[in-house]
Amino acid sequence: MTLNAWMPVFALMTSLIAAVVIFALPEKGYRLRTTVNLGAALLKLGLVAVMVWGVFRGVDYGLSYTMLPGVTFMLKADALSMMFAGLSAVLWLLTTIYAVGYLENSPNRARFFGFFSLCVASTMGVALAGNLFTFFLFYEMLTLSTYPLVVHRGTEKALQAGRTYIIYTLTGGAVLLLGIAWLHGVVGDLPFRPGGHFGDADPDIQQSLILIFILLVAGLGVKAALFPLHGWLPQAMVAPAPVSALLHAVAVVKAGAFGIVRVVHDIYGVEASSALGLLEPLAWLAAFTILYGSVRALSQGDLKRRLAFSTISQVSYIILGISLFGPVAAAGGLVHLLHQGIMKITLFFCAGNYAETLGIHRIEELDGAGPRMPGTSVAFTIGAFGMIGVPPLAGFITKWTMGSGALAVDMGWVIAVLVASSLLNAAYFLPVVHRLWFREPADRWPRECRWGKLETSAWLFWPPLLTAVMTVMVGVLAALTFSPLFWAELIVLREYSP
Amino acid sequence: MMMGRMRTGLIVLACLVVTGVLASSIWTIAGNPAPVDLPRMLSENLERSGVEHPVTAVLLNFRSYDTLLEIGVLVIAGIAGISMAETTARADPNLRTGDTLLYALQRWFVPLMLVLAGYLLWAGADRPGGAFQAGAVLAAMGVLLRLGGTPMTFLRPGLLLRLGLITGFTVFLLVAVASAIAGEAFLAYPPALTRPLIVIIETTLTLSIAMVLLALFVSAPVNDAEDPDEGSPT
Amino acid sequence: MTLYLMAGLLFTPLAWAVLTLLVGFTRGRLITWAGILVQVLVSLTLWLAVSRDGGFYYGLGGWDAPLGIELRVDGLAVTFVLLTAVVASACAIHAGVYIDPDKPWHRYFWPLFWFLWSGLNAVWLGGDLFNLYVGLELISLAAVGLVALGGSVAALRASIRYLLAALLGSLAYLLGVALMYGQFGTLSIAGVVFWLDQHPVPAGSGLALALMIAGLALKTALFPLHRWLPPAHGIARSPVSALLSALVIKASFYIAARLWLELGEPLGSLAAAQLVGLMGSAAVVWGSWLACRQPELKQVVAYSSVAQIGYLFLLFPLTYSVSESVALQARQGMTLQVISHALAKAAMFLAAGNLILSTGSSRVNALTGVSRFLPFSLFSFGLAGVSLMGLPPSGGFAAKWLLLQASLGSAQWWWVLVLLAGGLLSAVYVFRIYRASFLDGPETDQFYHPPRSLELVPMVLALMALGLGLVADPVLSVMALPLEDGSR
Amino acid sequence: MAPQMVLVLLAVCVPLVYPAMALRPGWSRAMRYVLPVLPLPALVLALATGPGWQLELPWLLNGGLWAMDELRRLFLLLTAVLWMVAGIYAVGYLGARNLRRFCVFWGLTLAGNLGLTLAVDIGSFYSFFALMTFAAYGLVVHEGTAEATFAGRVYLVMAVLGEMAILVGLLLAAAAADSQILTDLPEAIAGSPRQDLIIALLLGGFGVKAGLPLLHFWLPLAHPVAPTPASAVLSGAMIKAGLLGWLVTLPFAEIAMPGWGTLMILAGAVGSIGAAIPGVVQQKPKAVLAYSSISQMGLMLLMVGAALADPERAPVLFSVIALYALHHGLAKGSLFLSTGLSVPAGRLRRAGIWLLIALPGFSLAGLPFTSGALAKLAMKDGLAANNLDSALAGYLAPLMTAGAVATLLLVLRYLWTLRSKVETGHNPPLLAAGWLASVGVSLVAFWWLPWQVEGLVRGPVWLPQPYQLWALVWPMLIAVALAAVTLLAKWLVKQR
Amino acid sequence: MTVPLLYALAGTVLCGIGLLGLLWLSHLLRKLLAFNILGSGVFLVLVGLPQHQGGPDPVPQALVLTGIVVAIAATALAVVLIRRYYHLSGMTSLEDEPPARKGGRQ
Repeated sequence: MTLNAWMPVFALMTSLIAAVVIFALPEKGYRLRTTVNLGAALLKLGLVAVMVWGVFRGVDYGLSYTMLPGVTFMLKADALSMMFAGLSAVLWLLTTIYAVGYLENSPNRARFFGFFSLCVASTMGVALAGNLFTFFLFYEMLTLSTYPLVVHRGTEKALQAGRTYIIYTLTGGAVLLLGIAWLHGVVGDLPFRPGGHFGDADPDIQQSLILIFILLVAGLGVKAALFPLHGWLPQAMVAPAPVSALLHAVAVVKAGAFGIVRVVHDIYGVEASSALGLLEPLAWLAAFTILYGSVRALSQGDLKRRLAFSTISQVSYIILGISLFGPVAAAGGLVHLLHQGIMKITLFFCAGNYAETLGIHRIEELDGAGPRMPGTSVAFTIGAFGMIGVPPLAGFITKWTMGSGALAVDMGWVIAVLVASSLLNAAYFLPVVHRLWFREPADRWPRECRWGKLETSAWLFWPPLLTAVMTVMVGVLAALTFSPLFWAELIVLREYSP
Repeated sequence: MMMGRMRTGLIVLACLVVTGVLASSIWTIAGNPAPVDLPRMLSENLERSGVEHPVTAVLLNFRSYDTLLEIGVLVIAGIAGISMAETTARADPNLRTGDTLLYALQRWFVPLMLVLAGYLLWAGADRPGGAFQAGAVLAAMGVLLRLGGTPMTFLRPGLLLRLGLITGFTVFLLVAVASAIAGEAFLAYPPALTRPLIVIIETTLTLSIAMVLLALFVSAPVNDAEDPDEGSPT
Repeated sequence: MTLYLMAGLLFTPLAWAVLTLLVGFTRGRLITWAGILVQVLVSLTLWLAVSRDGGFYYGLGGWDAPLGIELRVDGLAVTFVLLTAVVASACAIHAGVYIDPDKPWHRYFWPLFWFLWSGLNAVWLGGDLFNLYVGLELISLAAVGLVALGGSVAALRASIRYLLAALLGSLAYLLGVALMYGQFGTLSIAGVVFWLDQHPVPAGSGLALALMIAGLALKTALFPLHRWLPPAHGIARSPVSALLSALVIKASFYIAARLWLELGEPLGSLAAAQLVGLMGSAAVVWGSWLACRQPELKQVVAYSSVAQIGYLFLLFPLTYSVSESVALQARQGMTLQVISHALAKAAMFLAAGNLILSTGSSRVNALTGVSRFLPFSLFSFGLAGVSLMGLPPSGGFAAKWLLLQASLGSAQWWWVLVLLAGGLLSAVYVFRIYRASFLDGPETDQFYHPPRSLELVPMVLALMALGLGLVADPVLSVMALPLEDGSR
Repeated sequence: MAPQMVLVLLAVCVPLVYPAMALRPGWSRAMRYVLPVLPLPALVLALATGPGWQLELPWLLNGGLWAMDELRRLFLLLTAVLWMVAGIYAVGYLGARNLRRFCVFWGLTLAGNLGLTLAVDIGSFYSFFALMTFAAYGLVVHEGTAEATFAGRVYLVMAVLGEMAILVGLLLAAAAADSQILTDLPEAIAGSPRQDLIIALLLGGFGVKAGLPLLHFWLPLAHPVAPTPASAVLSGAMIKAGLLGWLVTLPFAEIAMPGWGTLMILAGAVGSIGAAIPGVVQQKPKAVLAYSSISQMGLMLLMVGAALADPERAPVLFSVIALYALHHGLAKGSLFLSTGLSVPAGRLRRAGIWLLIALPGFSLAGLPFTSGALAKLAMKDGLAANNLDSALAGYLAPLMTAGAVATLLLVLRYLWTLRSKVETGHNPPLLAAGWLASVGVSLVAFWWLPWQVEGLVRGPVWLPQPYQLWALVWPMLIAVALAAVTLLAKWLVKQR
Repeated sequence: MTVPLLYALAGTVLCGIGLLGLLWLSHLLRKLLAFNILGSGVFLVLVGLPQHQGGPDPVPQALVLTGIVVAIAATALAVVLIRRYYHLSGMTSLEDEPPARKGGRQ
């Protein structure tokens, strides 16, 4: 066992141990808790950075042992997992900072940050899992550790949302488990492998392979909020802003999407999946979800709900991208894994800021908030434009790459979907931006509280700005090495020519 | 009412079915011979067991572990019984009777019973009989005395009673573990000492069994439990 | 070496029963803790010994079967012995703090507890049909005594019902034994199996097995014979409930499983197997459903026991006339389920006891605000719940996984549905508790805070249940150890 | 890195980072005075560096490439100059209300506008284009009045649609070319099976900006409501961005596309003449000017169409178009700026002011010895029927004449409406300075600007030959006559 | 058809009766008696069936002795419980909920 083998474990442990320590700390240990949080986050960031560099150089970080007869617990870091891990590491740091400010002097903070760290640990696990079984382990762990965050407020509404969330995700988990167990029964324990395993699946198991694929995607689709399974997401909006940010940008929905990517790329393999005729329907489903989410978002008066529906639509970009059976399109989808995360978390941070500083929750209350909170509003504007896909922001890179990918495999209809979704995005984001900047503010805000010289608490002020800057940078510097786009192309390269 | 009758009918039917099936399968089993001939093996090993009477041998030697646990069961019953018993001493006047006949009976029977018990204990070695029967007789004697109004203070749940309950069991246990420490298996008596050990065990057991039965007889429920329930029965 | 270990194993609990009977509660507690130390050490060393150089037969009184009583010391048995040691010790430690020493009748807790423990060991190791009967009776009476301890009306109702059910069950079992003996002339299971391997199955010997299993099912509270369990487990003091749910019902199931695994193939029938499996699934569904509708915390937990027992009985259809690998998976799944449920359920009952202690009420609604002021107790409850829901990485999940594999492998997909549905249903009642405790309660903390030792015990158990899944393979490898050929 | 490259980066980045000043509330007054300076690097770049350099920015988007050629140079020049004079004007014009916001959007729009003229790779070109589009919204709705908001909404909807059309067009083109560089697109489009779709999308997309008839209707709404300096750059410079978009993407020099050519020429005809009809009935001077912009763009459309139809002539026409764009931008800019003027009381000075206001207008109409005359003549030659191959070649000359008439009519109408609106008083010095500068540029400095048109025009100093004078003048006379008739009729009606 | 077998068959009958009583009767003491009958039935089978062939067999006799002791212990315990239950609630069966009154008839 070399050090390399243990790297993934360390990456996991940082937040796991942090969680335990935080649970142990007394409710009042505010300073210490914050230190632990940020320290762990930074440490994890460092570890992930090292591993990214290593993976780029072709080091393989891996560790596995037999957990059950015939089942191995396997952690390993490949390009794809590093993409997800990197995302969660970076955004965890920011979200932690944000959450510290957001929950200032509110009850149950020890509980919150404990489960928060657990949640990130599970996300790490999902990212670093080396086979479906391990993936499932952390996937369910994620479900559990997010529940307390969703119901954190403890109100009747929050608990209702938590109920919905749990019903959806656990059912999905059960379906997923069935799929995994069945697959295990048919072909045994399969590690994730670029190019997949069923390049030459013998015809007599094809029938069950198709069924299994449907089960797996259905199970994962719940978290990824694919069309008929998306119902929990908007309700989960009652959670505190950092949680919604994490849920929607990083942890939960991404875990689902990431899982689907894993299944399509590293278990079935793109060729096999398309040979089994599985990708086409998936693409259509994703496309429909994209449009559906956007349309629903139009009619939402509550800012966070609008963002939630936009998430539903945006996450399906990833799935659409990988189900187009073309390297470029796949890169487009994968890069959106990161881009959507950054942009969406920006928007949620801003939404949280408005709620915390001015008590604004509904869109019509936003009139003239721009001059009052310029930093936040600039961030929000950038995020919104990014979502619309305005160049040179992150969203544009996604759309452009995916579009050219679709043309490369000449699926013209995808372009239509992209355009339609962009128009819808514009339709539900631009009015908000307009209200922010060009409306006269109402005489008084719903519930204003002042935070010293900045427009809001410094903890709340900087994270959205940072993510906004990232949104610009990942777009403008897309051609750079180690840019998300570059990394996505690296993954696709390894996938399509294993 | 209708339901009640139907239920009854069902129960009766079920019992009949059970009986029938049982009988038939017993019949068939009786048909085919038992593969293992235990009695023969037993008679072969009888002299090594230290007692002449096979039943006693089985009870106290071959299957002594059963007996040990059985006594344990008895003790448990006793404990559970006295755990319900009153804690304050009580000479119950309504039990003391002036009936001369009972009085006479006591006069005559108590010594007789003692003798009988002793005999049964002694006979257990080579004829039907043994610790349990003896204990039962003793207990009966105790009941008689109790009815006669003898207070028998040692039956009050105190250390004395508990000692009485446990003595036989303890001796049995000590023998067992002693043999184990001697390097034999648990409960394996050293051949030389087999007989005396069994006798000792039987005697003490007789006393304890009698105690247990008596204790259970007298443990009348009086104290009111004021322990908060942790749930309501459904 | 092993001889001394065995002696210690059988002797200690009985001896400690005697000792604790002679002293009062408080002193009994000290003695008990010493005894726990001995017992745990003995069990652990025995477990290590067996896992090093295989299992063996142990003839009591120097007499081998069929004449004497033979103990069968194999990997499975010692694992359960160890499990018993762990859970029982935990319960004892908890009880030592939890139970009020001033009540005069509580002094009898310790002896009963120790007798119970000895009975359990006797059952895990027992290889002789009649000896198993005695062991069962020992357990039943001790358990009844513990439930009735203190003897309030409710407790009496519960314990009488329990006692009658238990007696009926053991008589059914005994009847089966009688038939067995009449048929084969021996009482040692090994002997029967040995004979059946050589000869054709004699007519009419199926009923014996049926009777035994029926009786044991009644003692294990398999649906629809489960009515006696919830009151008994619900009314008893929490440590007692923990013991009952975690170990006592497992004892009777263990015997049933052993009988089925060894005699099922020759004496059983497909219909019977499927029937038992069906009852098991019914138990899973019905038990969970009732658990969701209980107003009282401990009733919820008790009914969840009814549901969880259902999983165990899936062993019967999954091992009857299936491939060797599938049977193995089913066996391993069953074992894991027993262990994880024992740990988790014990943890849950103890945690529930703590919660009741601190809220001062046994209702679920009383938990409002607990998560804010008593996160620790709730947390152990929650972790135990994870294992009950069969979510990874708990032992419950590992068990479920293996059973799933077995069902898929033997193409009995209907059990798959049961397993998944059961998981979801259990989630419903577990999350019902969470929900209640996450509700925003009063601003100020007016709960009683139990001492740390009380809170620590369930936490440890829950963590063990949770971690079991991660170390399942080594544990299972010990259980799978072949029994070196003892004498026949 | 060569100094001129630094200059290039400055030219784009200065206005781009300028909005950051807004973060310090204290700096808003300073921001106002920085406005005129913003385009300075770009101006220097346009004047100092000749065409031909190119700057590679491999890290940018999908690999950035900025460069300059004749066409771009002229557009850059126009943009820089116009924004500069407008900037000067703005300093005097702006009130304190929402000043910071205005400056921010001003800077961003300017950055976009400059950047898109320099960008050669699709990514950055489209980015700057989008930046300009969306930032301009801020300028349009700045006043915050109801009609401003409405105009803003229309503008935004049209803009987004346009952006999407461009996006798809560029996507298809890039996919066809398998390249991210604009200069590779034309022949790729020419060769692509989806040729017509692409062309339609690009024409439409940029047409929204360029006020292509039927896509134009946002223009008369948006230009008038914006603050005066903003409307000046809107219809002076930004409207040309669409034009530039066409010129750099469409396959002019590759293949003949008579169909599209004809269509464009028709559109041009409709625009140049049709726009006059609603134009002359407008009440607001700015609205009149907006319509005149449409009609002017219509005239340029004629040339675009011709270029589409006839690959050989395309290079020549390009330079003519550029020249015309330059001329129109400057003139229109100064006209717009003059709407904000207030005239002094003194008779003489008032006459002078009016003259200076009117001259750029007449230059639009092609008054001899003005840039307009030059542009018009160049256009005439460019579109001379004899050496142009197009179905409608014959009709072009009359169309241009009609266009000239329409132009002058609109200008007269503008002066008329302005006369009724304008009030007497003093102008803020910088406002006046800005306006004077614009007039000066459009009338005088124009001649020294580095434009040139192969085959027709050599060197800056070039006057119409006598024979051409008449050709220039008679349409104007017609227009004046028409105007006089209308006035007379009106007067007669009044008498009744 | 030997005598022991007759015992065994009689035992089955007793089993049937005992079972019937246990299921049907509601009075606790009666239930208990039924249980004892059932027990004796089982013991009869236990002792009778093996001795049907192979003559007298001490093992089942010993087993029955043990069984009897266990049965007695259980019965005694049950009696104690039932008496106490009756004493506290004044009820003789489990069917209906007990009234709240404590310490029944004094």
